[in-house]
Amino acid sequence: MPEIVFREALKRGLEEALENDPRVFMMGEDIGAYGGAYAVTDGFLKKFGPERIKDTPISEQAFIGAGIGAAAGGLRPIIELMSISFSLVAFDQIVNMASNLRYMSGGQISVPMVIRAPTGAGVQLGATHSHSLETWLAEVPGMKVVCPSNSYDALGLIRSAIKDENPVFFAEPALLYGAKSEVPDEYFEIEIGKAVIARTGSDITLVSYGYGMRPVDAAADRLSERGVSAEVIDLRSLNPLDLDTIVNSVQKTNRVVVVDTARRTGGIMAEVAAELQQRASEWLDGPVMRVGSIDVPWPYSRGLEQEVLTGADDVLAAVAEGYGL
Amino acid sequence: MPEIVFREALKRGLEEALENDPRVFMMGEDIGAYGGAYAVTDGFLKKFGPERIKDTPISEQAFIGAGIGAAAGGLRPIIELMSISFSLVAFDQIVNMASNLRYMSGGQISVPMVIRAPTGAGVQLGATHSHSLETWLAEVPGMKVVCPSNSYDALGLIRSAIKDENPVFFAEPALLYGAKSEVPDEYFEIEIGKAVIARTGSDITLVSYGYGMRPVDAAADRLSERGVSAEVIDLRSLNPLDLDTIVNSVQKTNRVVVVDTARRTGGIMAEVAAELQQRASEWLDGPVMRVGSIDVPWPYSRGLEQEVLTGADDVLAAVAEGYGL
Amino acid sequence: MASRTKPREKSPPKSAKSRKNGKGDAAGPDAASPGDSDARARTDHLELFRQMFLIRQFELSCGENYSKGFIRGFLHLYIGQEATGVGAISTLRDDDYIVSHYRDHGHAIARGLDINRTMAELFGRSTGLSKGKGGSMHLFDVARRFMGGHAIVAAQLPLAAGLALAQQYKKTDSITICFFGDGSTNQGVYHETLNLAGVWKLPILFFLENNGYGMGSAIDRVRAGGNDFYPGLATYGIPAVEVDGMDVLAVREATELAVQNIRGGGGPQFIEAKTFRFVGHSYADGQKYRGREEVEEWEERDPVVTFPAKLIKMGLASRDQIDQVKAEATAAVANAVKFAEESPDPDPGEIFDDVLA
Amino acid sequence: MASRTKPREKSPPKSAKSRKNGKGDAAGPDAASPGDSDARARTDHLELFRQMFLIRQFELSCGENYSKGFIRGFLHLYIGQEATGVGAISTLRDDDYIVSHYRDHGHAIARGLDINRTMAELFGRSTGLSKGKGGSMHLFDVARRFMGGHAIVAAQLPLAAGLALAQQYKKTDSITICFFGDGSTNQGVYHETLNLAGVWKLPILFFLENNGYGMGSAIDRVRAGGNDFYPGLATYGIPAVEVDGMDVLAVREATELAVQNIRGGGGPQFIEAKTFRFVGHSYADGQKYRGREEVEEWEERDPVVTFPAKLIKMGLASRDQIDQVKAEATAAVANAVKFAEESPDPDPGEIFDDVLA
Ligand SMILES: Cc1ncc(C[n+]2csc(CCOP(=O)(O)OP(=O)(O)O)c2C)c(N)n1
Ligand SMILES: Cc1ncc(C[n+]2csc(CCOP(=O)(O)OP(=O)(O)O)c2C)c(N)n1
Ligand SMILES: [Mg+2]
Ligand SMILES: [Mg+2]
Repeated sequence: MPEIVFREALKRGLEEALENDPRVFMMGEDIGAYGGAYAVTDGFLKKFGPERIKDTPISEQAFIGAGIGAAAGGLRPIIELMSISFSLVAFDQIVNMASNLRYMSGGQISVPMVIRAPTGAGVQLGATHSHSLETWLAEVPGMKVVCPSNSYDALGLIRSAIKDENPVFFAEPALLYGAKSEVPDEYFEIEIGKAVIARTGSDITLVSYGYGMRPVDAAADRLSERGVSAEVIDLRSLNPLDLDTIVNSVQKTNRVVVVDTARRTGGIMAEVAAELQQRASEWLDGPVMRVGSIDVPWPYSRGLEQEVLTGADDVLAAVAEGYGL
Repeated sequence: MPEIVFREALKRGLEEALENDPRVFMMGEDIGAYGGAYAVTDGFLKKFGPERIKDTPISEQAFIGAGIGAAAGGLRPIIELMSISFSLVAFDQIVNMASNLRYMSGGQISVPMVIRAPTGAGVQLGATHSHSLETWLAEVPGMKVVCPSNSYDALGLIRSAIKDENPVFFAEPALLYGAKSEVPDEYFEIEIGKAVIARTGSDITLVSYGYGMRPVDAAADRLSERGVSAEVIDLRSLNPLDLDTIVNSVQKTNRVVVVDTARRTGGIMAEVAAELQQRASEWLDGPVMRVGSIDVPWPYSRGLEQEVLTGADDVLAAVAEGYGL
Repeated sequence: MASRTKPREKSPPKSAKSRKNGKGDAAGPDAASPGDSDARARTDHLELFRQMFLIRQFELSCGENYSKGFIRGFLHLYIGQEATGVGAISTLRDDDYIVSHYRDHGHAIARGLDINRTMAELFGRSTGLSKGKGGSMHLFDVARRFMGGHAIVAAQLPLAAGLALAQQYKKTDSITICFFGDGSTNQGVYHETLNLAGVWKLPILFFLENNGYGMGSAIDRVRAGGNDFYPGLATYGIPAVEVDGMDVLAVREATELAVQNIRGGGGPQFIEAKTFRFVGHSYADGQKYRGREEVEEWEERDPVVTFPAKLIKMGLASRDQIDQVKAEATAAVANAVKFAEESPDPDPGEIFDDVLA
Repeated sequence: MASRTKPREKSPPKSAKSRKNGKGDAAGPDAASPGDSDARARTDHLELFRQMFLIRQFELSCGENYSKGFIRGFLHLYIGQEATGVGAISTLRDDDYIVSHYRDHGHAIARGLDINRTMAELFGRSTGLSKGKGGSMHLFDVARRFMGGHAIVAAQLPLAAGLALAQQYKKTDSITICFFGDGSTNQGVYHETLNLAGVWKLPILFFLENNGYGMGSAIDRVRAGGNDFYPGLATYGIPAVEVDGMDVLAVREATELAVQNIRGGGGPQFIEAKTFRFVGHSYADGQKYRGREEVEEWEERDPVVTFPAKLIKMGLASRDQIDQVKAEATAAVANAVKFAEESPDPDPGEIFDDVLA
């Protein structure tokens, strides 16, 4: 199968949608003339024109809110945030408007909008720019939240996200834009709300998503060197959350470690752990082990940041502590 | 002991601080001429004057940000938000500025600021106005988060919060402003970060905070009628989180149900559950049962809202399901 | 009552028309030319009155039913501001969007939303506009392009800009009108939205209902520019006019002109209507922040009283007609309350509906 | 280079002084009166040059060390804007606060922050200003009242207002200066803060460094008012002047006047310095959005080149003096890099420090 980088996969999905659906347009800071902070929309302005590739002022509240309105008015806006950290200045529009309109109107309003944003730490941007806010947004009813970890999922999920009748928050691990992986030429979509078993195994289940798949993969490799067979699950979708896939796996392995590169406290992995221990307690040989980055603001210095960031060693330590493997 | 309402307890604490510390001042919408949306600051403008009781424009970003600056500049601002839901328009200032400044400056900056806000659903304000955002804010390193459930704790915690050198988010359950309980005349403080055993018991531990103490108390009463002795823990502080108190209790009772009137998914009780099952698994006779409000935007209608809101019946159901009591 | 539509900076002085008419009105009945008073005008005028009176009756009834505990949560009444919403909305087409804030009953009724379903919504009943899920602050009727009812101050502005963007994108000539209060102009998102509308030349009418107070805060205590919004608008290149919000005809004319300019591709426009709420901010408000005299002064200009008096004086309506309108509106509101009372509460199972599509 | 401090709406025309001097400068050396050139002025001028040159060298070195991978994250250089920060900050007292954004190295150096510790911060070393925890966008030195380095666009404005509020509350006559870019004026919090400062008459100087672009967005593509910020300011009652940001003396004079007015209790003031960054927004920027000619045009006005030339021409400095300043600055920066390189990385244990007091 041909390999493409994550950025290209996204680009392909966005381009298709712009070509096939005249209701689709994009808004964001510097997505046009500049070509996008992470170059995902490079060339789009020339190809689709300024009506459909809209450079916005640095006004996240206004253009996210305008996306909500445009969606309610029959269009299918795709909004790019330069960083998920900047969603904080527009949290009210996302949490209170996009997600609540349908319910508050008794089902009268649909908001088929996609908000895309690079997420996560690891590139030394410091405390203000390194958030993984998908873990909060995943708790908001009325919105879907996805986060792909490879090019295949990125393409399959962006296609589904754009077709979805609901607001979809699409988190893109900033560290992965240049990562290559296989993507078939044939058309496919990925259903939002389904986790995937990235690697089958029998001894222990490792769960993560997004950039967290990196330390998990590395840990699984090292476990396999020791003869421990890890089943690896990539959530892909944080809301809806596919707990069934995890529970099924745990029924087989009787062991589980949930891993996030976001901070350990709270977030989606607290939810997964809390839910799993309730729903899968009879099959578990030990507690649901939880691994995440250290609970401090993100430091700039490379050494400190790498220390804070969840790594394969942290995963292995949890496997050992929880299950003696 | 004399009984006073929650609102009066807060008022007493604020008044003391304004009287004793010239660096203390207050800012917020309509805290002056109007007397405060929930009348906590009624009479303050007259007593302390407009320099210290500052009515602000409807500009949450600006006045919370100005609070941060004033704190960094040596004052001790107390900010009132009309509703915790409105913190969403200023989330960047709270999450990215107040909480990160100390770390990013390598310890050079302190932000001794208190943000007070009514929290929670239950008064039919609908989806935009019924958030319990303390559960998110509790995950942010660099800030403390407290939420009292009675007049005694309200007074003891507001005193400590104002003296704290860190930003403290002080969530006040909107449904409790008029609730009466005992408060001694003698001076006391409550250390932030300590849970309290609100009721001792031996058969099961029930954990909650804020308005969640109501259904928990009612459930404990009903359990006791059936001869089941519940130990009830009020977290009071969500960050720092006092897990030791819970673990100690669970070592005795071997059973635990964690309860929130915020939505069930995510939030602080997912954290408590995830952590407890890891730290107390050897003492637990079953899974950590978790109870919260239904995961939908808050509906307006009284019937629907009450149905969504966690009640004593939900707590009892969890006790029965998890431990057969 | 004098109509004072005065043109301001950057605003093309096309408001000459409304100024002229304003003067005509101010000069009293003898100045009215019989040529104006054709049958259509009579019906129009009576219809404007009908709407204003209906809103007033509706709001009074809401207050009553709030005291009784049938309506709960926050209740913000439109009493005193009727001429504003009615005058403005009367100029719109069916394909135009309306966006409002939490003080939305007046806008809803002026748009012709079913008052039975509106009242039922306030009662939290399943027959309500939003099946009881929205309440007073969150009224919606998408079929009538009434896009809410929004309770976070100024949060509705970018939504409105987005609806206008959709209209522009689809190359229609429909427009969006967005209502907000004076206090809202201190929210950052207000400025962000005005700028966006200015940059993209969106077909949107920003309609400021300046009732002088944001809750308990007199606007000049919390706004550096006090009551003068115009220099700020100039920076966004948005033409703006001021109009007497107690004069339904003046509001209608100013709005008509603005809407016409927008439909013609002129980009965003701004109207400030000077108005007043005769009651508290919400039902809980003790109004400690203002004196009774100020309220009484404004009450003398009550459009629900002065407008019918003027119509009668000018021979544009008979006292009987007015009385009949009043009787019908009163009955309609009573009926709406009955409808709401008799409607069932939502079924608990409905909790899970409408979260996702 | 002509100094173009022109008074604008609502701004008291006290800028006459700077306009006059501006003209003097524009007229060339023959217009300079020998009376100006006393020893203090010489030192002053040389000091201004020293700072500008030091910043330039520092920034060039940062670029180099970014390519080498010693500095990481986002790196926003101040190259081209040196006259602005240096001119403005030279007017301040030790007890005044300075608040900056992510393009903060120039402001930091102009304030006299230790360049060794500044460079060490960019290298992420434990000897850095923030012990390596802040990085390029988050420089702090509270002892010098340099209050950051803030990376969320416009988020620093209310912080600055709060510092000014503390100064006002304590009844000092110190002031706060807050730097920000043209693109930042589209953030809601900018407007909220200007209004707050206007209502409360805070002792704050809003200093706009208008370099014509917010990242890749030319200001007139994203701002309805284009390059004209003044009508918007009038609404907040904040006096404002425009100054040539490439002319360090003009900037200094305009700032001096504004600071004086603020200290005198005049409330907030606003300065717009027209300037330009000669390099990309950040180190990653390919500058596809603008032509090379535009950059070259501005480069002709490079203050680091034109200012020393002028000093020499006017007899205010000798070529030797200039060369010596250059040599010293170059050595100082080399030394700072050496200091940073040789400094230890933070100990992993430090991760847990500085979260809470
Ligand atoms: C962001 C936010 N802050 C505060 C409030 C509380 N609040 C509701 S209405 C209001 C006053 C708004 O005044 P104005 O915009 O003048 O409208 P009016 O009520 O006068 O019609 C306030 C402060 C809110 N709903 N949202
Ligand atoms: C809220 C927010 N949105 C977007 C960004 C990304 N960003 C950083 S700097 C910048 C451009 C700012 O331009 P301007 O204010 O003119 O300052 P300049 O960089 O020109 O000095 C942008 C869009 C950010 N840091 N914060
Ligand atoms: Mg108002
Ligand atoms: Mg700029």
